[in-house]
Amino acid sequence: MTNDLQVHVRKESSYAVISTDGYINNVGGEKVGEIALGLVDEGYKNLILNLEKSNVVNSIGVSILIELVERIQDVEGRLYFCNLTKVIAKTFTIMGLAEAAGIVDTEAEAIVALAAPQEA
Amino acid sequence: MTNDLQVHVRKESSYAVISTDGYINNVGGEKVGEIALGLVDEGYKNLILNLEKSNVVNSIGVSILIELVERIQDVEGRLYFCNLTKVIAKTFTIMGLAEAAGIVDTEAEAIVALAAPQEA
Amino acid sequence: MAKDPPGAGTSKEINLTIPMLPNMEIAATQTAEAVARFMEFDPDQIDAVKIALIEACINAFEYSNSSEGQVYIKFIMNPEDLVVEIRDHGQGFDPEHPAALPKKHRGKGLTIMRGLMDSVEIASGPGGTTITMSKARASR
Amino acid sequence: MAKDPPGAGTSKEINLTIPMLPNMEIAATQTAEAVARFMEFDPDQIDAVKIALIEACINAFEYSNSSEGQVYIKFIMNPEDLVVEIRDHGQGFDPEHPAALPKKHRGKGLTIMRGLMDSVEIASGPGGTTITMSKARASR
Ligand SMILES: Nc1ncnc2c1ncn2[C@@H]1O[C@H](COP(=O)(O)OP(=O)(O)O)[C@@H](O)[C@H]1O
Ligand SMILES: Nc1ncnc2c1ncn2[C@@H]1O[C@H](COP(=O)(O)OP(=O)(O)O)[C@@H](O)[C@H]1O
Repeated sequence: MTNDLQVHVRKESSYAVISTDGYINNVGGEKVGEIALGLVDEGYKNLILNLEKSNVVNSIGVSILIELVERIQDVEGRLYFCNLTKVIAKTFTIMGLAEAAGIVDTEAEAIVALAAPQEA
Repeated sequence: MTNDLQVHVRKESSYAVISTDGYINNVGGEKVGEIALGLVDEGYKNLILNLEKSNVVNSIGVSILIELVERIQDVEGRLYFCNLTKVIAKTFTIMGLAEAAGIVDTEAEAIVALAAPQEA
Repeated sequence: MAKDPPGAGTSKEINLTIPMLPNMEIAATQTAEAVARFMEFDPDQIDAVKIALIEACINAFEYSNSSEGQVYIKFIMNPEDLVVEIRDHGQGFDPEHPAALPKKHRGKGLTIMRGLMDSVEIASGPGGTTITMSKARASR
Repeated sequence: MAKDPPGAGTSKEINLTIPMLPNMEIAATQTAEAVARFMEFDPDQIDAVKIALIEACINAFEYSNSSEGQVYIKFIMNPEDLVVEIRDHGQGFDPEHPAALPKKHRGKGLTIMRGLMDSVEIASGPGGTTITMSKARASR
């Protein structure tokens, strides 16, 4: 019963979905980052970050997510965000995360986007 | 998006279930009371009040629920409460509602209790 | 965030002032919930604090007759417990002999507070009423 | 509850003081949520107020260097809007020329506040910083 972010992972054959529940601050951002990079190490280069149950973020948490996107791109991985609230989407745009990463509405759309051939 | 209590009604052949979501204060208690008495008027004399999604009450709301129990007993109706949080159950005991009304754990138990022949 | 919280003596107190308006006690319970979660209280403990706090607030709203119409709430996060203080600047009452009750099935607010919290103290007089309640941290 | 709120001039202000501790901004967002719901804000408006408030709080935590370590938050419920004021008694800064940023991808807190709220004003000096932000009520 703390205010800490809860994170759930679902592994599929060609991708993995990370779902968050709660506040994405520095601690929450780092938790997501560690889990995502762990999945990349396991071979999951196609990741979906579903934020359906998060409706508050702070700019430190978002800056950590931007770093995560950069690190995943460095190893030729791909990451799509989905199920953002309107206000989190706006915050991502202001912080430049929307430019760096793919953002789609639903998990289904993220799966389709990941299945598309990777651009060079 | 107010703090008002949400109330949902499910009518079955021999009973009806009133489910609440939110704070049971004076306004919330009165809302539940009106709906319950309306169901009695329609012929539903066996009622279940499921409080699963309510975790706060105040003593004014509870006093209104006690009056409701009395009015339903006056017309030979029966009302069972179920899915109380531990703290609401304790509050009901302190206020004397636990003596006046039937309180069971689940909706299924309430249905069984209502199916039992009524005591004279 | 603050690596080392600035101000070595940072007090672990949260202060909230709410106007005496119907439903405003919800602002108090929301704040209480955040504070209790911060202290890692379990859901039952959180609910107990919230309901006891509601009772104290609505008593102040209903009976204090305060002309300024404010309720002052202090949450003190101690190592061993959470202390919640609810204060009004109203007319006060005699806790030994509370007024006769106008309505059936009422008059249980103070009993609820005592039943749900570990301790409840009442200080009341012509300057107003202060209820001080405590709830021990989860024992694990 | 208070049939006629006592104190004819009951101000529609909620005051909250939180210590500068990591995660304490959550107490502020919980209070904000209750206040915004009270004003019948819709979920997006509520989220906007919460995130803007978080940014103002964590700036105070991180940069104010306040020795007393408190953040003072005032919610003013006006007929047309909600005003949120966030004040610290720290060192202040020059809003026209904020300090260079130590880290990549940072420095967007004030921009987020401006993006999510209808107005944001900054008053800062050696006595501390006050951010005053407003959000209009839902237009229906
Ligand atoms: N803050 C207060 N200011 C003035 N009188 C109060 C206050 N709190 C309680 N009282 C008095 O104490 C009595 C008992 O309170 P309580 O046990 O909470 O019962 P209830 O609120 O259900 O009437 C009230 O009827 C009132 O006369
Ligand atoms: N409450 C405050 N007290 C002192 N300085 C502040 C305060 N708020 C903001 N600042 C200064 O303004 C700068 C810009 O703030 P902001 O736009 O929120 O970026 P960020 O918080 O992401 O660094 C900060 O780096 C800091 O120097």
